[in-house]
Amino acid sequence: MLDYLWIIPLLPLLGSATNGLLGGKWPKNIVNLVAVGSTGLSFACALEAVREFFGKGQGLVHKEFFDWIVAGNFRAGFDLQMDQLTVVMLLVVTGVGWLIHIYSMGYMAHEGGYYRFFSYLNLFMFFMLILILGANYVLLFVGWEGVGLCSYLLIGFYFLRKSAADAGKKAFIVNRIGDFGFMLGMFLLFRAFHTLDFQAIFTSPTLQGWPVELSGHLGTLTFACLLLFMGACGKSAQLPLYVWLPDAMEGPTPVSALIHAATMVTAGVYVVARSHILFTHAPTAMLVVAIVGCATAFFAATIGLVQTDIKKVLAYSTVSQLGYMFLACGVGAFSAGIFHLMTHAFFKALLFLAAGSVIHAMGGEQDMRHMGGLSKRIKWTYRTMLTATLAIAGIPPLAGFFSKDSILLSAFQSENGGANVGRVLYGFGLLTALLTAFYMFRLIFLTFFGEQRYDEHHVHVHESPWTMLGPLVILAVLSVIGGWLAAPSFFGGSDLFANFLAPVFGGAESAGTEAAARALEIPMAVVAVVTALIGIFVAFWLYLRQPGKPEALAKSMHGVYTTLLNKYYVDELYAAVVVQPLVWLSTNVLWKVADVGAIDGAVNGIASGATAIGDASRHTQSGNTRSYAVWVVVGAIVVIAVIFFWPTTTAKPVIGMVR
Amino acid sequence: MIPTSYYLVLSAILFGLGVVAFIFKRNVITIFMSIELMLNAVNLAFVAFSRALGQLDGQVFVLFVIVVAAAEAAVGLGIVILIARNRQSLNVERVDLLKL
Amino acid sequence: MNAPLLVFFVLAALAVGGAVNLILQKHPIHSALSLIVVMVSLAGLYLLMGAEFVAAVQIIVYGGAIMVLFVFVIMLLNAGIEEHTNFSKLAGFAGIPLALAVTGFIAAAVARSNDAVLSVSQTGAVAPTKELSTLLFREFVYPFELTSFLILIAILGAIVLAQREHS
Amino acid sequence: MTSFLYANAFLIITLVKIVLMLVILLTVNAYLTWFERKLVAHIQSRWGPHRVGPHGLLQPLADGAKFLLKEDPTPAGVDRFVYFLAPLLSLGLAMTSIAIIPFGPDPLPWLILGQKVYLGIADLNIGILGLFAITALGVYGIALAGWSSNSKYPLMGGLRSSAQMISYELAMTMSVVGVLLTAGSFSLRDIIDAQKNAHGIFGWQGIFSWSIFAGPLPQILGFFCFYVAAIAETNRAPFDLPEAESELVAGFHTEYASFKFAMFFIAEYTSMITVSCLCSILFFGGWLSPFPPSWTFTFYLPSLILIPSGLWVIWDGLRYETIWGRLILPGIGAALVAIGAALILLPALNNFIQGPFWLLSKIFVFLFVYVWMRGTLPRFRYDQLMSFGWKLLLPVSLVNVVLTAGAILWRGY
Repeated sequence: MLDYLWIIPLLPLLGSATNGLLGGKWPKNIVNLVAVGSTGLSFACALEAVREFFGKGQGLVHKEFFDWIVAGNFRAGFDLQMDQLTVVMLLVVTGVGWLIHIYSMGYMAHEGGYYRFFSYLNLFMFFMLILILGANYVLLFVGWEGVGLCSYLLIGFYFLRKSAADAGKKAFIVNRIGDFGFMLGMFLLFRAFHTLDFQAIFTSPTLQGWPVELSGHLGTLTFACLLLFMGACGKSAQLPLYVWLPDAMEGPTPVSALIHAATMVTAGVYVVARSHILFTHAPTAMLVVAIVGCATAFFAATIGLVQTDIKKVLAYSTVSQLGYMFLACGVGAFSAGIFHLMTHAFFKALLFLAAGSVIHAMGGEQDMRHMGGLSKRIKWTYRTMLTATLAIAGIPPLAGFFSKDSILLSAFQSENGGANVGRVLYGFGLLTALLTAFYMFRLIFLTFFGEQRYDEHHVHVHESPWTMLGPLVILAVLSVIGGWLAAPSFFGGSDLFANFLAPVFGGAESAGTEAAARALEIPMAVVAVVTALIGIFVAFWLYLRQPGKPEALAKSMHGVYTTLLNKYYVDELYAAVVVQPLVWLSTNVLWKVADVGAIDGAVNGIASGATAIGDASRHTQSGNTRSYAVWVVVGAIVVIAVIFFWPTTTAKPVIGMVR
Repeated sequence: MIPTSYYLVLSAILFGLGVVAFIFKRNVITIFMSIELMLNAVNLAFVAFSRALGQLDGQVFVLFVIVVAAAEAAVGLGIVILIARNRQSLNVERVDLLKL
Repeated sequence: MNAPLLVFFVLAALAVGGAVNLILQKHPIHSALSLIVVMVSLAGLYLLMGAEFVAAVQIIVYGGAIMVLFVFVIMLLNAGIEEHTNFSKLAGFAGIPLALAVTGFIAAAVARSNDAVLSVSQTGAVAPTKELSTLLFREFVYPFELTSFLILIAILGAIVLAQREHS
Repeated sequence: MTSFLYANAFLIITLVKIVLMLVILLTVNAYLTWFERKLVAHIQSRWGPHRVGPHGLLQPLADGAKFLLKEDPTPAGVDRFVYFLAPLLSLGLAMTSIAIIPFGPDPLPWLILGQKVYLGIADLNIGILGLFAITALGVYGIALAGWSSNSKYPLMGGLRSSAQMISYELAMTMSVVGVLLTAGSFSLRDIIDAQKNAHGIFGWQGIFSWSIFAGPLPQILGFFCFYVAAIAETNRAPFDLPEAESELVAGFHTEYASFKFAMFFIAEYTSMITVSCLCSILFFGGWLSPFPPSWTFTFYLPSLILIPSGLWVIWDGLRYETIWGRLILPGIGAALVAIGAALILLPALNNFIQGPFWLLSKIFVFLFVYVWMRGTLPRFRYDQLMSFGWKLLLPVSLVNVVLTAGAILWRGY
């Protein structure tokens, strides 16, 4: 299978093509068969590949399939590679992706554009696989852009709804900004290393030659990493480019689950982890990453406190969890970051799917204030969602606990930029954990407990079909046991995950000394758990004990509340600072001057010029054969003159030619 | 005996006359004939050279030219008949449209 | 002034006269006849140069087939005196100078080239037809076959062109 | 004077030959018409001309006189130049074509102006091609005549004839190729010589070595095609559509009178003779005797024919009803007998006469066939003519070429 890695991405592409081109005519079950079948097959292939990968022992598998771009000393081949990091991503993407496909069969059953949806979804799978399998930045960028495109298509899936279309555009444009930085980063790297292959760069003597210093060798690496990170911010919705993700919830819920929680948004984390060597050479960049991640985590969490739309809450929580991941990467705990990425993929996907199931049950209602008391009505959804919530809140022994715990640990220990920085980061991380626990349980309580705040006659709640519940259950199981892979020693495990990823991250891990870690682990864990419990309790107290309280609170500190409710007015800020000037510029300069004046002018000028020439030369084509004859003769004379009287000393005229 | 240049000059003259006819005649058929005249002039030059150089290739070429001329005449006169049928005129100056 | 030279000049005069006449005559038939004169006198010149086979072919094909075809078409279409339209100003002005230019160029080229070949006098030695055919069917066999295809195509083309479409 | 003669002997002799040939040809033509009328008459069980002179022997002279003396109107609206050119063209070309035919193998037994004198005016070594070239031009005479007469029947005739000639010329030329391949030369002499020692059937000499019977492939097909095509070329029955009186009054020469008409007439008969010559030369061994050379007694055949016929003429003349007949006919008979006797007495002359004798007799046979056909066969319809020429003759002649070439390769000639 390893020799045929290309099959894994190819299958979804075929599925997408088939559905996109022919699916329109087909009945749903065939479309399902194609979509789910292709994804499942590629999942199977991925499993097989992973098996072989283990079979042949540790180490990197690098396959060159064909040259894609070759120019001078630049080569961007269609090369796929596979190492432990890839394995993790591969399994997450294909596995979770497959589950979500199955889920979609049920969820989208009553939607229009069925085949379109699955075609996009498969296409997304294809690009995502390219992204994680690609062995050089260029191929990775292809996948990167592709997933961007698919996310645009899927957010705007209900393109008849203006809000959806706008959200799609917003996502795309914001991503473009990030991609811009990413491209600059690539160029810089190419200029520095004359190649864009991962291995070539990471093992290049130049890089080894450069010492690890604050500026990252005259800033080259720093800038490169920051630019790459800019792209990551765009893709992974970090400050200040996170604004698109909440709006992206306009898309169908499975999309939110797959793209905007489990896979695509984690691409940024993947890139940072993939190029960890560069980052470790540029501590400043690392620091930036850590700070940005931490800030984002906290920031998004605060916003999440007051959101009432169930999906919006999840969206902000996603942003803040991504922040966690970047925090991990920033403090050099790449394995922890990736681990959190995986567990997060499990429980966040689960959360979204469950939320989707809730919405499905409520017949499209998304506002938590119009729910409540659903726990009796939709038991399975409730159970699975509760599991996921516990997981994200970081209650042992569920997945979230371990990942978050290790992140906080490494944050606490990180020496980068002085110990205090680490402490501060840790503090904010902890606070975020508290908030997370709070708003997640707020969601649970509002949705499933308390008296039902919806009208029985309009909405008749019903449990979702098993095609939807099956994935929920599986994901629930995963988010329970998923964490044990990285169970710390005091839990009887020995951080298998970190060891597994060790070949990749190798020395990059700067997470303190084992001894210190050992010493710290237990207190850290206890603190984290306690925080989480506090958060849960507060939520319980506010929303079950005294339902009136939140409004009162909102009243009492109105300013804060509204600020949070309006997401710190960030969108408005952007609108004022960026959008308006741009609009003005494009209207008054680009359109009225550049486009109308220069471009249209040039085009019309060319056209009219051609017309004029034709007008002038038209008279030679009188249609009169005798005039043509004259022209023929003129031509003949020219030829004769050239042949006979060409000023060359060598060939003698006529006879010389006859000989 | 006769120098080759005589033949060449003669063929040049004939060719020139052919050109004149080619330009000045109005009748399609006559223009056709003037083309044949030019071909003949060329043939003369060919034969003259082949004799002068003691190689027969020139005469072979002449044969080819004649064959091509025959083919050309067959098709060309077919076209002429068509023109006459559709335009009721053999004057090239009246045949100045690409379509009927 | 030996005999062959005399013959040459007579035939040349005939040829040129015929060509001029072709231009001067108003009726296509007369032009055709004068062209036949040119061809026959050219055939005579070929004989003078000892290219007997070419001479014979010249008369048989040009005189006996192509020109007959011309005459036949002229008779068939009952072409009359050519009308003296003058729509093409260009031809009116540029015609003569151009023709002179062509002739002049070629003649000048002939005169300018001081090549020995030009002064080689044309002996009446007969070109053996056998060698000619050998050349034709050995070295030039592919062109020969090509011409056969050409003729086939020409025949088809002529038929397609000239047949009245049955409606 | 004599020195001048000797200096330009060739020119002079050729001129003399030409004049002689013209005279002979005209006479022969004249009597050919007489012969034709007689023969056709007998075929149609009539008497034919018998008023002017005994057995109408002077009829040709009368006709000639009539042609010369008749009024010669030029119709209105004819293209004068072409109208006059046409008959000249046809006659001239027809006459010219005879010039290429050699009538005998050996020069005259005695030198003239120190030159060997052969029978036959010009002996081109592309003889047959030259002949074809001339006959190819022959079409103009008729076509132009038809066109210039500015009248519809002649125009039709001219169109028909030009179409017909183009079509059949092809077949004629192709049908000869077989013989040319066998002989490996264009020269008529070479062609005849090639037939002399070609191994015929059973290796027999004489008639069996003629190329119609012998050679790599007996040219029977070729001969058939050639003869038919040749008849069509000469616009003779059954291919005489250009002058089909039942359809086109008189075809291309409707508007011609008196001597111009005579020119066409003579041209036609001359080309008949040419064709007969060609047939006998190409396919029937030209001047070769049908008997093996070893049979020397056949040398006396001319005399054996001349003397009895002369005697018969005398006997017949003595019982002729008119006095002129009783005077003239015996005279002719006596002349014939005298010639026969002379041949017996002068062996050199006799040897010399062999070739011409055989050639002329063959020509006579073919002329007879010409007339015979005209007397018996009905005329073709025009479409029949065309389809016959294109769909039968041409393919057959091509097949003949291919077969001959194959036979040459196979039998290694």
